Amino acid sequence: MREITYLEAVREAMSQEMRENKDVFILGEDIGVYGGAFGVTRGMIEEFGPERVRNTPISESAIAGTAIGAALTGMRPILELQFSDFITISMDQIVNQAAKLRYMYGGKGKVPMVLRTPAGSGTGAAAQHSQSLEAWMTHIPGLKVVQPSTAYDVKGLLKAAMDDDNPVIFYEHKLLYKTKGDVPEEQYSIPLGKADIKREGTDVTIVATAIMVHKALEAAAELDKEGISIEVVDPRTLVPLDTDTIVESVKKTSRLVVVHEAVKRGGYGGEIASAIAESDAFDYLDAPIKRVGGKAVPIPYNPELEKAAVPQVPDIIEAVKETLNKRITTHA
Amino acid sequence: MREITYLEAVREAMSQEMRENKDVFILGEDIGVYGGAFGVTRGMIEEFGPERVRNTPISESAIAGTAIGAALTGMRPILELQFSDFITISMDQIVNQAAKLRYMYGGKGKVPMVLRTPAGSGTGAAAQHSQSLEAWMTHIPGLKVVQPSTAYDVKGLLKAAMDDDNPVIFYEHKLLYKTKGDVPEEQYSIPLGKADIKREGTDVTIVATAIMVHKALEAAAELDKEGISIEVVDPRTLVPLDTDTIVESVKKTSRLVVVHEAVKRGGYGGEIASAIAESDAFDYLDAPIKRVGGKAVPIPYNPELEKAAVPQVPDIIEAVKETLNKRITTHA
Amino acid sequence: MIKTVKLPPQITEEKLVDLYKDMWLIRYFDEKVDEFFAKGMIHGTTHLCVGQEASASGACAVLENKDKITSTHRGHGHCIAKGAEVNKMMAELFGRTTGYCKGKGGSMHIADVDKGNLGANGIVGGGIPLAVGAGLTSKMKEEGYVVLCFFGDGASNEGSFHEAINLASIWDLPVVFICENNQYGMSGSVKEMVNIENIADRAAAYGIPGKVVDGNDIIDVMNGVNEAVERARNGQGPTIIEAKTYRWKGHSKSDAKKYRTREEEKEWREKDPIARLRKLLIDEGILTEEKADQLKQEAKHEIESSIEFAKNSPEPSVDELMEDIYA
Amino acid sequence: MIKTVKLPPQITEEKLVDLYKDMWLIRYFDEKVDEFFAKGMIHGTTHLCVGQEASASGACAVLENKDKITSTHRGHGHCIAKGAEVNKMMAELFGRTTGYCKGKGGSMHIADVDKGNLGANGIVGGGIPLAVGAGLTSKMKEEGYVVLCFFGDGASNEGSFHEAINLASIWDLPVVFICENNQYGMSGSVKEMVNIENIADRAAAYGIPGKVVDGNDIIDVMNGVNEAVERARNGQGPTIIEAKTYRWKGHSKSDAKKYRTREEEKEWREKDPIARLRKLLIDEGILTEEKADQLKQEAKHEIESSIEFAKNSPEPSVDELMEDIYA
Ligand SMILES: Cc1ncc(C[n+]2csc(CCOP(=O)(O)OP(=O)(O)O)c2C)c(N)n1
Ligand SMILES: Cc1ncc(C[n+]2csc(CCOP(=O)(O)OP(=O)(O)O)c2C)c(N)n1
Ligand SMILES: [Mg+2]
Ligand SMILES: [Mg+2]
Repeated sequence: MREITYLEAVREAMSQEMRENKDVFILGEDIGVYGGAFGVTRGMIEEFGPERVRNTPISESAIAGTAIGAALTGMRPILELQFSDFITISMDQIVNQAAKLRYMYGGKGKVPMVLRTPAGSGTGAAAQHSQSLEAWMTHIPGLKVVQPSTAYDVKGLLKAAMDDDNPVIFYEHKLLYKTKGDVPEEQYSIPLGKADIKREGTDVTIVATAIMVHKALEAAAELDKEGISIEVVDPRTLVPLDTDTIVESVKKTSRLVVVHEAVKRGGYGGEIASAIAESDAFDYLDAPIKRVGGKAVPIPYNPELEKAAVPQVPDIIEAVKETLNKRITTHA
Repeated sequence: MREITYLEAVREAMSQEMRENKDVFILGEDIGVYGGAFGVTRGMIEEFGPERVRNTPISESAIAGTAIGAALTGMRPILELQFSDFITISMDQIVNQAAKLRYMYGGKGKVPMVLRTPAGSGTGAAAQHSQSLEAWMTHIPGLKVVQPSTAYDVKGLLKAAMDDDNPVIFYEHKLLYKTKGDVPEEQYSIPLGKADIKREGTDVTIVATAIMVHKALEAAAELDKEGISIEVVDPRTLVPLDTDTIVESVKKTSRLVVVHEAVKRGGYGGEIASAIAESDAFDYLDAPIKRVGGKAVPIPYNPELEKAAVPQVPDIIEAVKETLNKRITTHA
Repeated sequence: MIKTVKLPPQITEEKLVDLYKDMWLIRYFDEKVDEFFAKGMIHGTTHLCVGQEASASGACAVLENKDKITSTHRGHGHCIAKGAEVNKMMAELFGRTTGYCKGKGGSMHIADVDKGNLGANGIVGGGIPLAVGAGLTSKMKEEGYVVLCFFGDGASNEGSFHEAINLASIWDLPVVFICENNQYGMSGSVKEMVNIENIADRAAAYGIPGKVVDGNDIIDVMNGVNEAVERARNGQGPTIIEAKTYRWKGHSKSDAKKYRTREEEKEWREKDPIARLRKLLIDEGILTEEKADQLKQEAKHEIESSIEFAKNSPEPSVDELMEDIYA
Repeated sequence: MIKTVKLPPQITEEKLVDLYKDMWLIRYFDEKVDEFFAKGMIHGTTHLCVGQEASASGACAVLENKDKITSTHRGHGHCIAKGAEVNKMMAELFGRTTGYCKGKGGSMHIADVDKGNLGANGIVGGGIPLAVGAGLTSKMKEEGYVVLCFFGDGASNEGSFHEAINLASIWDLPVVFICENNQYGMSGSVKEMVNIENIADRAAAYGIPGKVVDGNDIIDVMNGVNEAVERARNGQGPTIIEAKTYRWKGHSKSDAKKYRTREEEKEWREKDPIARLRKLLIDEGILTEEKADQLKQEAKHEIESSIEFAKNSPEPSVDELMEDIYA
């Protein structure tokens, strides 16, 4: 199959959809001739024109509200938020409007929009441009939250997000933009709420999101050398969360490590870990569930500090080993 | 001791501090002659004048930023955010500025401010005025997060928050404003990061926050009739979290139920549950940790629906019983 | 034909008579709601627009059916003016399944998306960007409708006001921004909270027209808004209209009104917008005193029967809690 | 004494000479940073103000030591103009412990709170409310200082701009809002993103003075800002100053500059603010060509030695990661 990058997969998913459906358009800062801060929309204004690839002023609240208002009245906007950290400025529109309008209106109206935004650290952009704030969105009824890790997943999940009649927050990881993968040329859809087993294994389940899927796979390859067999589950969508797939995996492996880049404290790892602990997988657990997440620190500028702030392969390996060394002891 | 309401305790804590320290002032919407949406600042402008009890325009981003800028330059502002739902508009200032400035500046500057805000449902104000969004704040390094449940705690915790040199988000619960308790007249401080055991017990630990402390106590009283002894732990501050006290309690009871009003999905209950599961209390657990939280729905207007959206006493009782009926079975 | 005042061409004498009755509908609706809140018969909170009927009615009067509005927390008047059924509104306030939002939204969230009422909003300034989005749809789909965006003087200090109007101005969107300046936010007076005389002057920041109208004179409101709607419909972009008016009641259910004087209230009550239209209609010979009283009575009865409707409607069952979240 | 131009009274000939050198410091600093980024020797991203030196230098020149500034993502010039040490700035860009932020902040977060530089900001418009807060402190503590708040044309479309200036205007705070209108945001031109000619005209929305100055003429900048600073210091409240200028380089490290023409760039390069001051100083007989060249060389050497300083400074140890979060 043809290989393209994660970034190209985003662009292709949007372009194909825009060719099919004239209600779909993009708006955002510098998405026109500049092609967006990361180049995702490069070439799109040339194909679709400035009416459908709308360069906006720097006003994240208005952009979000405009997208929502347009969605409510029959368009299907895609909003590119330049950095996911800036959702802080769109927050009222996303959380108090997009997520709630339909419910507050007693089931009338709908808000079919996708907010795409690059998240994560690793580019040296420091504390205000490097956050992973997806947990905020998972807490808000009315939103769906997607976090793809591969080019293949990006294309299929973005299609599903664009087809969805609800507001979908779609997190792209900056460091994944250049990663490549096999991606079909035609449109295809990956249902929201379906996890993917990125590697099968029998000893420990790692649930990892976004870039941590790749770090987990690296860790798994290392551990394999020591005869430890890791299963890597990528939830792909945080809301809805495919607990079933995780539960099945844990029933098989009896051990669970949850990894995300976001700050561990108050991160979505707590949700995943607790949901599994509350499920019938609990009885199969041979060790406490372990979370690996970012340290409780703003992302620093210096590259070595920056790396130290978020989980790296050795941290995952260590967590797996700790989990393996720990057995549940009951004093019951 | 003298009894006053939770609301009066907030006001007294502020007033006493403002008499002591001229750098302390309040700003917010309608906090002047109106006395604030809930009447918390009533009478204060008469005592302290409009320079120190500053009525602001309806502009939550500017108010927050102004408080932060003032704090950074030597004042100690208290910001009253009229409803905690409006933090969505202050979000950039709180999260990208207040929480991070000191770190980004390499440890220079400090932001001694308290953002006080009423949270929670139960007033029929519907989806945009009833949320419990404290989990967002707990996820942000650089902030402290306080959630008092009693008049006594309010006064002491607010004193500690005002004395703290960091931005503190102080959640007041609307339905608690009128509750009364014994409160010393003089100033006193309850350290941030110190949980309080609101009821001692031996069978199950309930960790509950804000209004859920009271519902947990009601549930405990009910359960007591059936001979079930409940320990109710009130963390009081979410960040820093006093894990030690919870761990000790769980070591004693071997069972843990975590209760908050906020939506369960992505709520801070996941953090508490996971932190305890990761601690050495894990080995003492006789049943999986159970969370009780709000349903994943915007808060509806109709009073019966509104109640059904958040945990009530029977839900807590049920969770306790489930926990008691469940034993850890190891197949190891 | 009316002689003493100029009117937008589409406003007939019959329409004026209807408006007279609609203003009474608005007033009686809110008077009743006030009463029920005071008695604790309705849950939650509410914001009444008694005294402000002319800005709601006048602004919506010049719209076509296909045009849309966005409203605010103080939205009952806008709803009625845009043609909402008072039964469904009252039922909503009573939290019943027959309400506009099936009891899930309440006073601050009444919407009728299909009929072009894109909803009240509990967030001050929250609806302004939504209106811009609806305007964008109109433009992109060439639907020819105009969006009338209501907001208060207080809302004009929110960032959303600035961002959204800037966006509408550069894209020439068919949106009319109508600021109902009732002199106060909750308690903050516009004199204290804004350093200029007219909110409409903020239009200068966006290179669009800004116009002040007498918000207690429905005729002035209609003319001002109509001109703006025409501009918008012709693709000439947005306008800010400021309707100077006053709310007779407190901000919401509990308000000691310490921030203003009883004299000021009295002055404004003398500018009653309904009495003003009544006088015009009678002076012009369009209505007799009797006919005017009769319309007023009809309005009163409609509101009373809406209360019956609401009271007799079923409460939602708890099973409905988790419905209507996702489409 | 200078004859051909009017100057703020506190600006001496010596000060002008210093400013000439400072503008070179700014330019060389950013030229070097550009080079290092191109070579991959510095991490992250950066925003250069080459071509905009006069607005930074001119605005800060009229300040007293106790006055404060807030800066932006494009902040190196503001820092230097407010008296920062280039060694510590360069060290910060190299991520070293000797940098202003111990390597934790980088280009977008350089601050020197004690000396009155309240910090650059990675959030467009994010610093504007902070400046208002600092102005409030000055007023409440009667400290007599003025806050100079830098932001870009693009930032003037953010809600924070509107909310913050409104607040400053009603409280008469001692803040001077200085918009460096370099014609573009990242790629969005002010012509497309704003429907008016001058950002300064937005002052009308707040009832405060708004003034346009030639941002490439340090004298014009100084006079305009000085007047505003005097007003602020006298308790007469805030002013918006718009300095029209141009950034010579791309927005940040990677920018194909497709949104503007090479001709336009050339036109603006001809308005080089440094050359302009140089000409004035030489015409006025304050500097000779030789002395001017010598100052330029000195600036260059200072930047070069700052690079040595930075390179020889230690990297932070990972142990420092968790320090400096809480006070
Ligand atoms: C973002 C936000 N801030 C504050 C409030 C609380 N609040 C509700 S109405 C109101 C006053 C609004 O004033 P204005 O815009 O003039 O409208 P009016 O009430 O006068 O009709 C306030 C402060 C809110 N609902 N939303
Ligand atoms: C809130 C926010 N939105 C977007 C960005 C990305 N961004 C950084 S600089 C910039 C352009 C800013 O334009 P302007 O204010 O004119 O300043 P200039 O870069 O021209 O100096 C943009 C869009 C950001 N950093 N913050
Ligand atoms: Mg008002
Ligand atoms: Mg610019």
